[in-house]
Amino acid sequence: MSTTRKRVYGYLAEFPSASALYKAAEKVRDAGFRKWDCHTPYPVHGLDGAMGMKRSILPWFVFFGGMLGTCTGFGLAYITQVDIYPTVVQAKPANIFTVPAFFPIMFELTILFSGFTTLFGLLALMKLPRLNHPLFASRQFHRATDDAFFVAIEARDPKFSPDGTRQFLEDIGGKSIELVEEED
Amino acid sequence: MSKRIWQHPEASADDNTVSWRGVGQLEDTPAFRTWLDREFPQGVAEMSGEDDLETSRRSFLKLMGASTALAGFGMAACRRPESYIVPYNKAPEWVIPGKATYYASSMPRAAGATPLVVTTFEGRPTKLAANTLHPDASGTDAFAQASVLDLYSPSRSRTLLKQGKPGSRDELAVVFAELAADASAKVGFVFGRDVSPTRSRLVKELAAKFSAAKFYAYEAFEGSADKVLGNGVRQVADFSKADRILSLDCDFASLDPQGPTVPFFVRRRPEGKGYDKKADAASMNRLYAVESAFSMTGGMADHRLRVAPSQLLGVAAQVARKLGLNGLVSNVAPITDAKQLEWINAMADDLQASGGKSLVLAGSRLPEAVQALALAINDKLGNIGDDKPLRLVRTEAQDLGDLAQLQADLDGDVVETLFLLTPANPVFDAPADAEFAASLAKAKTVIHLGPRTDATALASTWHVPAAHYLESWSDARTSSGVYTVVQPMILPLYDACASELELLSALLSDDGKLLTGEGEEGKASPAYDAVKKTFEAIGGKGSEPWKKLLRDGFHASSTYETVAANVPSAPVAAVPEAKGYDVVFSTDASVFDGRWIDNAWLQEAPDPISKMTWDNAALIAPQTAKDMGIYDEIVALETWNSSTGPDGEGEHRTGPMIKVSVGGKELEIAVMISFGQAENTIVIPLGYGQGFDKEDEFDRGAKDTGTVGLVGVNTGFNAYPLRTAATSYFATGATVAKTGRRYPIACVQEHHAMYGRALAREISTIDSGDHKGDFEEQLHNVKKQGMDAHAPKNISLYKTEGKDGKPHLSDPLHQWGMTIDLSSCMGCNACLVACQSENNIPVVGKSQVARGREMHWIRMDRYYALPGGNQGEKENDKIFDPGNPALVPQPVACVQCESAPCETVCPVNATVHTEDGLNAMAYNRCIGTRYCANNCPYKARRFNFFDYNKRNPLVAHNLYRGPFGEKQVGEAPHLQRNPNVSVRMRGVMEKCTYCVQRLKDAKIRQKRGQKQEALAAGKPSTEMTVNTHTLRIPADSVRVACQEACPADAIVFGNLLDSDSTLRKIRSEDNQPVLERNYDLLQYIGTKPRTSYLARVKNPNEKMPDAAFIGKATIHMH
Amino acid sequence: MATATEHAPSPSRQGPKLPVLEREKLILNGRSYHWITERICGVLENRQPFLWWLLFIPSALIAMIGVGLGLTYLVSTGVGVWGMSNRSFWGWDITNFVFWIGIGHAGTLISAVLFLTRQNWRTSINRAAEAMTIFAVMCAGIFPAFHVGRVWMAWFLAPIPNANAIWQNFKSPLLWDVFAVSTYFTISLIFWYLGMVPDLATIRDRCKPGLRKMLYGIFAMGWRGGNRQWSHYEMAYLLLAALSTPLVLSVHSVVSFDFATSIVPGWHTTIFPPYFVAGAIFGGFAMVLTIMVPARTLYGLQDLITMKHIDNMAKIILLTGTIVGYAYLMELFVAYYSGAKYEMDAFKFRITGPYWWAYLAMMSCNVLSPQFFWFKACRENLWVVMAVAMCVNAGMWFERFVIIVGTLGRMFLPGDWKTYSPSWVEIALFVGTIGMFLALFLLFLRFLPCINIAEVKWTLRESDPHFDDHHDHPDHGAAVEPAYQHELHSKDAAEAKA
Amino acid sequence: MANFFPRWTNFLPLKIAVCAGAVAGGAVLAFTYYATPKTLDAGYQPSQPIPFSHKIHVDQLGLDCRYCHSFVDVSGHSNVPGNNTCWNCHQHVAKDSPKLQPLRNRMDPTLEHPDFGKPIEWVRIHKLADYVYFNHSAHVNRGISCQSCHGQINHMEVVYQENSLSMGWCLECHRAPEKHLRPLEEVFNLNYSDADVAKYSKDAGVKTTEDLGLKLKEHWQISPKTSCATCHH
Repeated sequence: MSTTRKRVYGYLAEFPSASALYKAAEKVRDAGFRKWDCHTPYPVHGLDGAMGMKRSILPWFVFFGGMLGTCTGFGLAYITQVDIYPTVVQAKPANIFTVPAFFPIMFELTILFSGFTTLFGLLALMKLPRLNHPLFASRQFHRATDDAFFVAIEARDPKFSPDGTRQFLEDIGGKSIELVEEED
Repeated sequence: MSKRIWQHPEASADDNTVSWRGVGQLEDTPAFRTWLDREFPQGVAEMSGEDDLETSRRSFLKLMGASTALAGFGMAACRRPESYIVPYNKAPEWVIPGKATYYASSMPRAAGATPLVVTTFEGRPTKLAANTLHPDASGTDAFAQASVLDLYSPSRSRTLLKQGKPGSRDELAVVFAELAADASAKVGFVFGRDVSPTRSRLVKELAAKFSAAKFYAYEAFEGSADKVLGNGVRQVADFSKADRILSLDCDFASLDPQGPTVPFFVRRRPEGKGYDKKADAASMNRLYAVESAFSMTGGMADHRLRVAPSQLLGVAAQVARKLGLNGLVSNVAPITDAKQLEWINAMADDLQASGGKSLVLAGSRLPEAVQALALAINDKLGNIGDDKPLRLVRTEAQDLGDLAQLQADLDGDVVETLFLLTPANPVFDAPADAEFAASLAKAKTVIHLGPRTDATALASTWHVPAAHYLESWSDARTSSGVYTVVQPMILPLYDACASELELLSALLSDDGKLLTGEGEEGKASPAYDAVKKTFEAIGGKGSEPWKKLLRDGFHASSTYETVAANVPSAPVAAVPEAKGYDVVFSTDASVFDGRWIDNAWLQEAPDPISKMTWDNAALIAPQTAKDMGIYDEIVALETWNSSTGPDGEGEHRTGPMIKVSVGGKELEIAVMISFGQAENTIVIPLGYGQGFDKEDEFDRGAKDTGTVGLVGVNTGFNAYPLRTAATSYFATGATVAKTGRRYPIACVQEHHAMYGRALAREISTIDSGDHKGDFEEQLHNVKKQGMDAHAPKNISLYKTEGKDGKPHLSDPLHQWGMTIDLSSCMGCNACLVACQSENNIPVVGKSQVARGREMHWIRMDRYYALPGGNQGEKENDKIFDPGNPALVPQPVACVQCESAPCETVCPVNATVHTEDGLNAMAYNRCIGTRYCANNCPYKARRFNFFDYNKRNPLVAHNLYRGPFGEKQVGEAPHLQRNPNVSVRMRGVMEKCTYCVQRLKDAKIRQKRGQKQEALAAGKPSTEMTVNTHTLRIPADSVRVACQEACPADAIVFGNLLDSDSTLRKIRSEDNQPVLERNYDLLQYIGTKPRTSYLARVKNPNEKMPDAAFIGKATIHMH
Repeated sequence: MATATEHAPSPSRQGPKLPVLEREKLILNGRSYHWITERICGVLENRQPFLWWLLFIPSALIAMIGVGLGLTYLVSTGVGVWGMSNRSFWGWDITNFVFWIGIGHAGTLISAVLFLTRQNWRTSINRAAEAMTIFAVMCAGIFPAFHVGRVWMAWFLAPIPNANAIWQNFKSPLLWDVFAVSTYFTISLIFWYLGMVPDLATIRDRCKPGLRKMLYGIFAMGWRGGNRQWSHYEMAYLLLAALSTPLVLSVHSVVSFDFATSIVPGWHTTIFPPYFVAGAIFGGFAMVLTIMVPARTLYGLQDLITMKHIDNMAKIILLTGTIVGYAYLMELFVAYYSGAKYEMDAFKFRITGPYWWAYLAMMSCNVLSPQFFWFKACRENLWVVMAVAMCVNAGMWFERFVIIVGTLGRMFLPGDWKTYSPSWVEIALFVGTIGMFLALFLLFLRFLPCINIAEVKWTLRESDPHFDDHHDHPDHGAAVEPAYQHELHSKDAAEAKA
Repeated sequence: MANFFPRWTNFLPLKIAVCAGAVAGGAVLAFTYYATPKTLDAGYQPSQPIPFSHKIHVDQLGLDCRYCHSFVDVSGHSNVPGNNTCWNCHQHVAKDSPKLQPLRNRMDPTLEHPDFGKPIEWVRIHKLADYVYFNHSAHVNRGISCQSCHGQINHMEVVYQENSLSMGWCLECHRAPEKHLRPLEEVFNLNYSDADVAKYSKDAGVKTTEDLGLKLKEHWQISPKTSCATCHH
């Protein structure tokens, strides 16, 4: 740890179990913090409510992505098969009645486009990839992916105060409270 | 995937014309070889000697490399390699680059010439078709179709040989000069059995010039006609006049022609030639066949009796006896088998009842006694005469000695210099006991003229490569004697080639100078002068008749003169009682007597009966094979579970080998089961086994003899050593021993029965009391045979139309369709080979055929059928002869389904429908998923598993060497290719498209004609009247390749929209059956095929004991 | 959530106390979060056992020879080096394709369908099953791609605007296949990768700085395990599962359309899509067992992949095997009932014709062998489980062989009947893909977490944020004993009595 | 414990994505433009062994196309004239032109040149793939002019390929032939324009060549096919 002054990221506090974290999260939420997060090795169910988070908007992205896929599939098939160059195969019509034959591809493209929107929508919502993060500089944060439960309250939060927040975390049962600073 | 560049007419000849093909052009005859050098640098031209072969290919590659490299440096080549257009230096008259030119010619053959129309592109003959104007036109057979390939055959003889080594022309010139100067030379000439008026005229001149000259004729399969009928007399059948025909082992429909065949087949149709009459059983002829193994003719028979060949005389004698000719047959033992007797007597009654309108034909290779009886029977029945079914004619080929006389003369030094001009190969195919080779060695000089370096060529002092009939001037007569010209389409491809007439002319000239191909300074060949001189005597002087002859190909008012029959009266000789097995030395449908051994198309064309390719085998009836101990069980025609036969299937198929001993000679040969063959008879086709190399694992003969090319090497077994002069057609008293070895067999059809599926349908003209009704009712129910009796109607939810509401098959002018009349189709291979030559179909070789990869677009299915089903059910015990099934052929090519299952499954739109109803195949779009072919219910699609066109499939294992394999360039018949059809590369699917190139060409021609007509009328083009009639091709004017080749006229092709077309008598405008006999193959799957079939009608005689079992191949299926 | 159902009946509810059996634990021996991390990461952090090398080196060699050389020879020489003919245009190529693509179905199915139906036992096996899917689809893709006659023209299959102004035929089941299989591969890959991100972060966090850390770090994308990430992540996972479920059903349906939409007797049946999907699940689970049972022993994962997992999979195999058996019989009935000669014969010839042995192998492997799983003793005996799984693997291959080869050799016209047999090139290629599959799977075990670390932790009882509340309100009526063991005990007791 | 990845890596993935997208997009655009027959084939203008000028012969001297390409309305292939066609005039005209030396070498026996009697190898300009069967006579006899495919040859000093001759380009006309249809009398008139229309139609509504084409299409029942077998067999 260097002694030069650095920008403070926030406090990181460990909690002994998922239940403790859950209860702590409820308290942080009730205390009115906005810029904070719980870091857990697995998704703790119900934590969204405890943190006061809204349901993810990802499904809307995917819905429109999927619709785009359906339209692409239909457009691709219809335009090429009926409009541009209709070919006569097995006496099947080359007009709107031939559309049932396009369903498989419309379906597959729906799924494909949905899949891509899920992937890229998720990355956008999670703001990943982000390889460098102040939390990674913490001595204990690596346990967040193993067996530790953390609450991190950011300094950017208007309610944040260097002492008050530390005290608050201690009060709700946080252990190993650490001031996380940004590097460089 | 490409036409080759040099096929483009732009890149064609340089100086002037390519060939002479008419009198008008003779003046301009070019320096052909210069042209050839330029035109085909990789091709035949440079390869005048075997040594050159390798170097020329290498230098070709070098040249190609150089030009590519140069192109790479040029600025222009930044964008693409330069290619060149090389126009003629002096454009020849008549040649229009890119357009086919057609010439009438003919193919000389022993049974009478085949009149032909030859298609040429810029001087290359590519395709043969029957000359339909000719009075004796009767389609073409597979041999005629395949003969064009011989012109370009890589194994064609191309150098002069002296004692088997390359000889010099000058040395030969000395021989000729000496001979020509020596009027007392002891010279002998051996011709074939074909008749050439010019040759006959020259023979007379030769006889006059050379006082000691002797003349002979020899063919391996010559009959005893001269002995029975008289010197130079032949018989010609007119089948249109014959109501009842008895064939005594005479394959007159195919391998043993007795006259034009089409009239016979036309009378197999109850509706008449144009299908325009009401079906009438009385208009049909009735064919009785007595034979030992199935022939094409026997397959057509209404009643067929299978007897061993040694019994044939007994059958003939019984007929004679029944007709009161007892005196003739006093020596022949009567038939004792009551069933056979009943059969023969009933037949004899029928023949007698149609006296004067019946015909008895004995196979021309049968012994004299049978032939004599047949002649006597015909005479007794009043069948002989000018307006009778049988005509005896005198040919010009008279006073020719036979092989025995030749040998006597050779042995007695009567002949010292021998000209072997026969197309046969006497050293190989003369009777074994004659020991012809020994006699030949006694001659001082033997000059052999032939297209191959066969055994005879190598045994002769001199071998002169023969010019192909498409390269030489000659003339010939058809079976009835119509004078027919043989004109060259192209100069001989090789310097050394000479024609028969050129040799004879050289001898007749004072200095004996041998002029071949063309004379000096573009003068015509001496053969041209000789033919013209002969014709002047027949057709009159002046240029008009001559021009007409060249245009039409024949001189109509010239036929043979009729002679009276010289009916034998002495009792015919009896045959000794037969012991052991009879061995028939049969004529082969692929190699004939062995002369076509190097023709890849014929070798790969399956035998019409056995369906075997590339080989011969001993054919044996199932029961006899079991009796011999070759099989533990009787080999069944059909097994209930479609299991593989005891010999395996596909690439694993092998035949057990046996040792056949007859007359002290032995032959080890593979066995194949042959249904419908007489018991105790072994049929061995002749002509195979001419040469072997290190790839042969069966020690079938001497290796690397050089007597056979790459195509014919290692094919089959040579049965000639078993054959003696006395047993030239069949031998008796053979014994058989198993050897335990097995021989791989490549067969295109492994299952021989229809397995309860009414595919190739048959009906009978009589009511045989089996609840199937009379002729009319059976006709009516043709469409309801088999599953079609109870399959529901096909209903489609789809409307077959496009976005604009226009129907898919929108062409209002042409909608193509085809029908194949199974009543006429006998199952020969003419269509198959014709298709191969028209559509650039590659040959794939034996191992690929065995794997099931043959490329023929037409698959000739041949089914055997027993009335009670084929699984030896109880009813079969009741039938007349359970060992004698009916044979029904069924050619299957792409049927151009209107609702084609192949199309919808192609992911890349490579096969789609055209507006005129064709199932088009875009080779260049195909990526080769092969899904279309799986989904084709007719299995009519063929896949290029290898680069058959680029890699030589005939070199062993070559295809599997991929890029390291030997290439085809320079060694394959590229010049035969049809430039209007893409040559397919590996990995693409191909199939029949109704010769779409011809259809397209015809349409374009029609439109051009319409324009010229309108403009000639002097009207502005904007006021031209254009209607359906001006744009539509005249009815039946465009003919597809299989159709024009068919010797049975069984294929009708035409425009469904044209009410004048023959097709419309059979099929309606909307592709529905009109004729009662018409049915769709696999109708229940709803493919709506454009090719449909006409059921076969059998016309049995109610009084015959087997009448109730005739025409029942499919009628009991449901 | 295994523990959720063990909650006591609500206090308001009165009545007789019913014995509530605790579900069997998915993770045995009360392992901690850290133990799980250690155990799973240990697989890839420790030295590989000797057996790994013993398997990997031959597999990789076989793959290189069979696939590498086999394809080189094929493309340079032509499809003719295989055994097909102008009768049977497909043979081992499409058989192998359908075989591999079928196997490729279990992974996504386990991940998606079991996820949606909240089958938590999936967590121990889904990662490996998904990896298997990816590798199986890769093996499968080789066959349709290279079976075409002109591979270099295969780009014709892609709808790319071109100067020829010609397009694909969207009515062709093969084109549907192209779209379905490539979509399936893409989605499976996304699903697999997204599921791995938290675990990659775990490994990243355990790595010392270096290349390894960099690579895992890049692929973990900076995952921090914050709930604001988890929230979206869980939604994305749910969405992908929801998308994959119909996808996985559609892919094998589309593959079955290759046959079902044709007119070939024996192919042209409406039963094919469900029958193929059931077969795919069947074959896929068998392959999961084939691979996981040895891997479990090799890496000592018995506490994570318990006998319950194996028992569940065996039951699914029994169920789907029975469905498949039903489909086989129904096919026969439909053919008989159709009254169509060609249909009836197609099945008659399959059973009794030249390929009767394939039909027999198919029936005994696919229908008879799973019947062992009716017996608990068989389900618990790993040797029996492995034997049945191997049988099913072979049986599913034979099923495709029967459908393709057994049909094409005997279609409509007896004149074209000819049997097919494979060439050594086809055999080598198939063996090569097996090698490739194994090699890839071994590499996967070597470099990636073979069990979903985060999700396995989540199945622990204490992962529930209300775990402690639960202790606050103990359920007095519940016998805290695994149901499975309870059953065993009562059986023992009964036996003891007797 | 410090961050393993430096801070700048946070934007790296985005930057890479943007760059890769730009490169891929650029490659697609470049390929679309350059790798199509429109760019690759059209404009091909090789130099010929004899710099024959269509402009002089057709535009100034008024030779009909068919004087040299004599079989264009008879055969599928439009022939390139043989040397004797050139020689007909050029043994009398422009006798000394050095440009014509290759021709004289080939045709004048008195020169005793080694090339005597050999053809001239013209560089091929318009080349279709081998599996395309284009038929000249089918087009010129139904009112499609040389110009429709070959451009204003009569103005070309050195001939170049005017059109891409790609399948898509062929299809354009096969779907809407009226743009190119003209009276048969005008097929070899390379200067045909709207002004000529009045000669053929008294209908005041028909003003442009396309109007006339539409009428002709109907009147002559012209319905070009677009199915594969039209050109590929």
